[in-house]
Amino acid sequence: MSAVQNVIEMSGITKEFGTFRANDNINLDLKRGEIHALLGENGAGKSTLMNILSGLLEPTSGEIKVKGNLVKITSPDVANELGIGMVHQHFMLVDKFTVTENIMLGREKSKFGYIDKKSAEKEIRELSDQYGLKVDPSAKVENITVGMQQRVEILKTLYRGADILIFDEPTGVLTPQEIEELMGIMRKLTAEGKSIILITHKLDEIKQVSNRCTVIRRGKSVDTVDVSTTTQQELADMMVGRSVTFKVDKKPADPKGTVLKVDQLTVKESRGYDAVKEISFEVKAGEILGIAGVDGNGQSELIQALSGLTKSSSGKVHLAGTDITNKKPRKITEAGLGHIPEDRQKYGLILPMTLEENISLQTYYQKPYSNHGFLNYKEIKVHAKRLIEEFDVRTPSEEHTAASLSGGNQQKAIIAREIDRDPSLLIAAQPTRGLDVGAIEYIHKRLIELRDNGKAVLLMSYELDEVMNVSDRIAVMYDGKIISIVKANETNESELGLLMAGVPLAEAKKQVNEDGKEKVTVDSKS
Amino acid sequence: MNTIGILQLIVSSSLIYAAPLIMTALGGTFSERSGVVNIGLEGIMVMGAFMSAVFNIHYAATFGGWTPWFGLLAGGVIGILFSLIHAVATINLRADHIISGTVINLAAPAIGVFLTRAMFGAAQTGPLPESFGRDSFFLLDRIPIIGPIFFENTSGPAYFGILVSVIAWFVLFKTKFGLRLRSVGEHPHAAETLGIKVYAMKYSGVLLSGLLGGMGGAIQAQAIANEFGILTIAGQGFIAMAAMIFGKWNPLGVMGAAIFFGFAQSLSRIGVYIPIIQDIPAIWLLVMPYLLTILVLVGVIGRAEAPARLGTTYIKSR
Amino acid sequence: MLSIVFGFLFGAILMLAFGYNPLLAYDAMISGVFTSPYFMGEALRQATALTFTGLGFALAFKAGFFNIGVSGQALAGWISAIWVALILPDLSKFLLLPLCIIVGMLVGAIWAAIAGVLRAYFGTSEVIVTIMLNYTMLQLTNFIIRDVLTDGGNTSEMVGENASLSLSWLTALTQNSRLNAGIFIAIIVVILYWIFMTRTTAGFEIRAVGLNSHASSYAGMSAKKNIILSMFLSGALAGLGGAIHGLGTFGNIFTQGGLPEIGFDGIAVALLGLGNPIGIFFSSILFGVLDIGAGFMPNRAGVPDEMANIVTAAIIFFIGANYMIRYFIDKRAAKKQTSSSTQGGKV
Amino acid sequence: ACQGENAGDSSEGAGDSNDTDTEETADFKLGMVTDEGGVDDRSFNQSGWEGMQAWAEDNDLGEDAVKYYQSNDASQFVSNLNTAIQDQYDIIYGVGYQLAEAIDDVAENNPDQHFGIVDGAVDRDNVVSLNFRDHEAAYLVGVAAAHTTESDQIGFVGGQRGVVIDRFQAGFEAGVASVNPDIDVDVQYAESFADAAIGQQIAAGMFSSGVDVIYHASGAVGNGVFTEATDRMESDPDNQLWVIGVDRDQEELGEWEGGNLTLTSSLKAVGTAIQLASNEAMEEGFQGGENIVYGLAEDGVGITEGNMSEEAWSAVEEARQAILDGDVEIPETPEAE
Ligand SMILES: Nc1ncnc2c1ncn2[C@@H]1O[C@H](COP(=O)(O)OP(=O)(O)OP(=O)(O)O)[C@@H](O)[C@H]1O
Ligand SMILES: Nc1ncnc2c1ncn2[C@@H]1O[C@H](COP(=O)(O)OP(=O)(O)OP(=O)(O)O)[C@@H](O)[C@H]1O
Ligand SMILES: [Mg+2]
Ligand SMILES: [Mg+2]
Repeated sequence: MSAVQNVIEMSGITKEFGTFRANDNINLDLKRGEIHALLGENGAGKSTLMNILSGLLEPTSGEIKVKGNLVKITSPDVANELGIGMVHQHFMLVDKFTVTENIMLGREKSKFGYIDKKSAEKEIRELSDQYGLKVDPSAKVENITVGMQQRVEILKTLYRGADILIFDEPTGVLTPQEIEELMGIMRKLTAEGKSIILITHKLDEIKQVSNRCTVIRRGKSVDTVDVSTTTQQELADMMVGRSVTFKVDKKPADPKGTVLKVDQLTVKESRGYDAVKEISFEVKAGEILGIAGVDGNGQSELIQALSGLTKSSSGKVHLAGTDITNKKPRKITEAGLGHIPEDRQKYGLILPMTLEENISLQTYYQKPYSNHGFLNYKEIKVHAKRLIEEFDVRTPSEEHTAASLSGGNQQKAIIAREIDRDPSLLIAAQPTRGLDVGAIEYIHKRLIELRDNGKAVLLMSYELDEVMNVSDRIAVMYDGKIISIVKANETNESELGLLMAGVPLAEAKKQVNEDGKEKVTVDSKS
Repeated sequence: MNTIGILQLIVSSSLIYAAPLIMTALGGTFSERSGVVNIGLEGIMVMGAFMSAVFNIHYAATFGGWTPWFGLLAGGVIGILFSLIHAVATINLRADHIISGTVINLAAPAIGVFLTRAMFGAAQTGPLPESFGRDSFFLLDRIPIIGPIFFENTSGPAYFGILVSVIAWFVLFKTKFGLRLRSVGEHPHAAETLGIKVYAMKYSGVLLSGLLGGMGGAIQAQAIANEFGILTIAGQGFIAMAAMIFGKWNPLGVMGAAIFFGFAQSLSRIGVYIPIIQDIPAIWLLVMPYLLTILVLVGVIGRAEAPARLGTTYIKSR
Repeated sequence: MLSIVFGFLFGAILMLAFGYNPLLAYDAMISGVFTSPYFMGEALRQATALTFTGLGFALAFKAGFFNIGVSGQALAGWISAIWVALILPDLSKFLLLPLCIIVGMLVGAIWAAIAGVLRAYFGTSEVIVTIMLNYTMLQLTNFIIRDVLTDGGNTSEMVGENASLSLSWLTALTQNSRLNAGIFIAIIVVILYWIFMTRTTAGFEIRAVGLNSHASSYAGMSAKKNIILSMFLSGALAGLGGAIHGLGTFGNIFTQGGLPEIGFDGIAVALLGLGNPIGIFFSSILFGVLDIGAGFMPNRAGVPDEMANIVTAAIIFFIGANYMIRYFIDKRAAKKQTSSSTQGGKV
Repeated sequence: ACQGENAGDSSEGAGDSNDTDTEETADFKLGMVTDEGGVDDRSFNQSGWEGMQAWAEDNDLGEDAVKYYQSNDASQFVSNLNTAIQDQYDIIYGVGYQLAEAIDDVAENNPDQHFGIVDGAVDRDNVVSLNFRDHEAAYLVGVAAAHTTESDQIGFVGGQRGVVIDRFQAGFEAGVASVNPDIDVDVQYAESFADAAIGQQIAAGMFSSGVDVIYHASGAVGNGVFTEATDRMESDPDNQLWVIGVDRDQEELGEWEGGNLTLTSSLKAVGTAIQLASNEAMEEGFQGGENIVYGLAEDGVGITEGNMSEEAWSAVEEARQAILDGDVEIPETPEAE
């Protein structure tokens, strides 16, 4: 056995769902102590491949060797025994359970069936200290931040003694700080001899931490490359199969009159404390205002209040001249609001309904889609067909259910619906979450197009890149307040990062300048 | 009647009514905690009542005073068999839980009476030779005041139900099995990724509901009706379901809710002996248990939180 | 359809197991109903009431609610329709009959709406509330019959001709069965229900709220309004069924020991019809035939009439478990496919 | 008309062995439609059916001469009656007051068919009504109860309030009062004929308040009354409690370890009434339009000796004689409170 040993060797893996081939003769190997990135468009088959490795799916054909031995991974239990643990794209946590319960589930410490919570908690604390994974073992999962939920997921695999970890899009829901932290954790894990497969759509993350990268396109492996010698552009091109542009092309903004005016708005969170505290800001026609901030600083509540899904406790909101404070969602929509909701499956779509019904979800009661309370399916269909065509929503037909669409296409359908209503203000909350670069590119283009047509856009995203590239101005939220509003072209990532951490603007500028100097010196030395 | 007498009466007559409900509602709790709605409890009770009656009649000579307790087991066993139908239908065959439960409710009385006719030549079994009777708890009944109120000449099955509630609570919240069962009702996918056998857990939940529901029916037959007939189970399964929701799927809460139903029923029956209450017009007393339940639910308890994935079919990804 | 065949097959196997002759039993049932206009009329009459309660349950079910209270709501419709008819016996038929039906419908609707309101404003489980309201209505009805409609009696007077739903030609056609104008109301309501649910914005909203209440409120629909509305309409249908059952089948009301069967059978009918109004109508007829036909089994085939209920249960079971049937069909189709494709490969 | 060859199968119980074809022999035939509960309910319907079977045997008519139709729900009464009409019977009996309206209705449409209603009244030329002086039997058990109670507190548990149960209550109260007007009769209604748990709760309340004899007229609810009494007796055998059964001899329900606590049962001989009326109809022609009331005199109602003391029994005998002699007037409705 050589020093650099393959802990995983997957060869010729094929997985068919009915007649559809999600994985087609894929090969992948993972070396000990390596971080191996897996890159591919939405639906390329990455999760499928990893689900096979973690025992959730059985391959139609192909071989898997773990640490040199040919194995059949028939269940998650078997994967566990082999030391394979997976952090899933959609968290696999039981909301109503505590952190400890979630971690020990399936591997409970017990005497005669009676759970020994104390010793489990102790072990979790030790693990969490060892890897710097801060969690509160007795908190309920529904009450902790997304970042902590992720750490719980990682602890789950470590608790089971996994030394091969699979991360499926782990950063999609994290703040920059949390991402930074996660990268550190991953390095620490590999330093301890663990091996990691990382699925991500973010090329900079791949560059940052991984050693090698395997690119998958339409279920087939394209190539495995050494990350240090490959540029981001090359990776992206390989993935999509054509050349992609990253820079968002946009003219300078030409803001006109005020469209949205928020005045001293306060919103209580469902458990009763103020999540948004006396916020005031404006969005003008022809500009994109970005809202940056770490998850949980009141952004969601702000948007819920603006769109009428929750009530504010004080303050005023005006949209295009009408007072929409605490009005019902429909009134607000009619006053000119378009809204791409943060959680597309919970709020944006009625999954079991057809695409055409979903596309008219906001307008079904208006002419020509209905008349005196009767729906006009002819018009609804014509309209849906037009939008599907125009926004390139990939679906066999408008009569298929929204559930049958992939996430990216679901999002496109929502965007089509909201933009087509020609709203004077579009709120886009995390519009590209979990989408591949191609889809992201498209959505950004549409947002800017909207702006250029003289509409106002409010873009909320935890993705700093996105906020910086797409917005004209950026409002940074911290602890329920807007700590500062800066021009996008006059700021940088570090400054925003500090603002998001609650450092006031003047202070942040000062720090950034000092840091910059330091960095320059460090760089020049190396 | 003196105060202690009234109190003892209220307690014991509440427990009479509550005993079958407690067991059945606990059964429902296990099933729903595993994510399977079980509106078939009524039917399961019918089968439990039927089986225990048959057992009682056939084996009274063999087991003497212990017959009802073995009959309880027999009711539980048939309940398990019957709930197996529900389990197969909802878990493997992906049937809608409500449809399957309705099937059980439709089929059970028909089968019960069909078989009773076949075995006894009549639609009723006739009186059972051994019934549960009354129990006093050794020593506990000597405690002043509390003793006579709670532990003297009281319903054995009800205390059995209370004991089972405590065990059920312990099992559900303190053991490995309970944690796994609940995880399956909340997030079966997560459970599966952790190597938990989702189907097996769901089966356990449903079969436990059969066991306990069957026992509930057996209590109704052997402690109250003292026979089996089409009228032996007349809506108790539905009330038990209400108790389960009322008790928020927590065995102790469920037990409390069942006793509350017993209490409310009891007030309307024995209210005539209690000053003030006896002046309320009869119709109000009759509808009071139901209205009181609604009021308590609205005013005090509020929103009931069901297991997150209750009623949804889990499809293994393969 | 296949499920129905399987249901009957299952019943046949069970009968064989107990030494009965299933062919004789089914023959008794089918020919009992279908060779006599009278019993066909009776089967349709039974189907009439079930159509309403089935639609009532289905409507709430579509909106995401489990209205176990259709029984109580039907009873509410029944007692109030009869009550109105007895209070105003001299009103012309033109006014009285619609009035009775509308009042029955409204009372049923309000009774169900209580559960809707509590659900909307307090989040109270509609399952418990409707169960409790069922028993409340049962006691209330018996009380009204005894202490208001009669002087301590168990049976109210018969309603007058002006509140009767019977149509002489229909009665004559079916040799004096109690089939009445209710069947036409049922057909109309089936059509209206279909139009309402699939073609109106209100129906669209009810479906949307039932499928995803979050997205519905995002889209400007009021969850509260729709919860209450759907329970109201569900109760209205059940109440209508009760009113028509009362005026059409009985012409009076009597004290009862339990909730009317049409309620719980309505739930089964709704599940059998898979929530589709036309399906519900036909499954009501199937139920009607089974119900009436069952009466022939003990005498003509010596099979206890419980068998009919077992068959019904089996049919619903197979409909619920149609995944199994589909699975086997698919499997066979797949087998055929692979075998044919390998053949193709050889060529 | 087609009568199933196997019609005998449905007539379980007595005389089931004769399988020979007797289709043509029966020249007088009776049909019976049950009320909810079925023919084998060990009570009312069963008594009616057994009476019919006995009648067929007595008259050597073969088993095809009688047949029943079972109703599970009130809506089936009319269709069952019509099924019976198709099968051509000389008289079709409906058993139970619930069937009165249905018979009235069907009789109107079929003037040539003869009907009988048991425990109800239908005023038509082709209907005979058979009724019972339930209050006479109730009176007698009231006398028995009054002679048995030691606490001077007696309970009455009714099923659902209504004309029939009113007769029981009124007769019972009168019987008790005839012995000792100071005895307290605690009257409660379960408002159900089904839920035994309610019966048990009511009985628990009554016994706790000092009642030592309960008469029930409440169907399956009464099972709960018996259960409560036996439970109490078994845990405290020195404190003698009694229950009085209804409609048929309910002695078997009163068994407990130390004896039997069914004091007596009031009887209602539905079968006897049907036999008597049918014989009369066969011999003297149909009694259309009549309301024949069966009381103690006709053995239509009665009382079992049960476990009464001799003193009580002789008091009952005495009271019976007084009734037969027309010396006592028994009310049919309870006194208004
Ligand atoms: N259970 C399933 N049944 C049928 N098809 C499936 C199933 N799961 C996945 N697929 C198909 O397999 C393809 C690959 O899906 P997969 O989830 O592996 O994509 P992915 O590369 O992880 O995408 P993303 O980047 O969006 O996470 C999808 O396009 C989907 O059509
Ligand atoms: N159980 C299933 N049966 C059939 N198709 C499925 C199943 N599960 C998923 N799919 C298919 O998988 C596709 C994508 O599902 P998935 O949720 O993995 O999205 P995705 O690949 O992650 O897409 P995106 O990244 O755009 O969100 C859909 O087209 C859906 O039809
Ligand atoms: Mg994926
Ligand atoms: Mg995805």
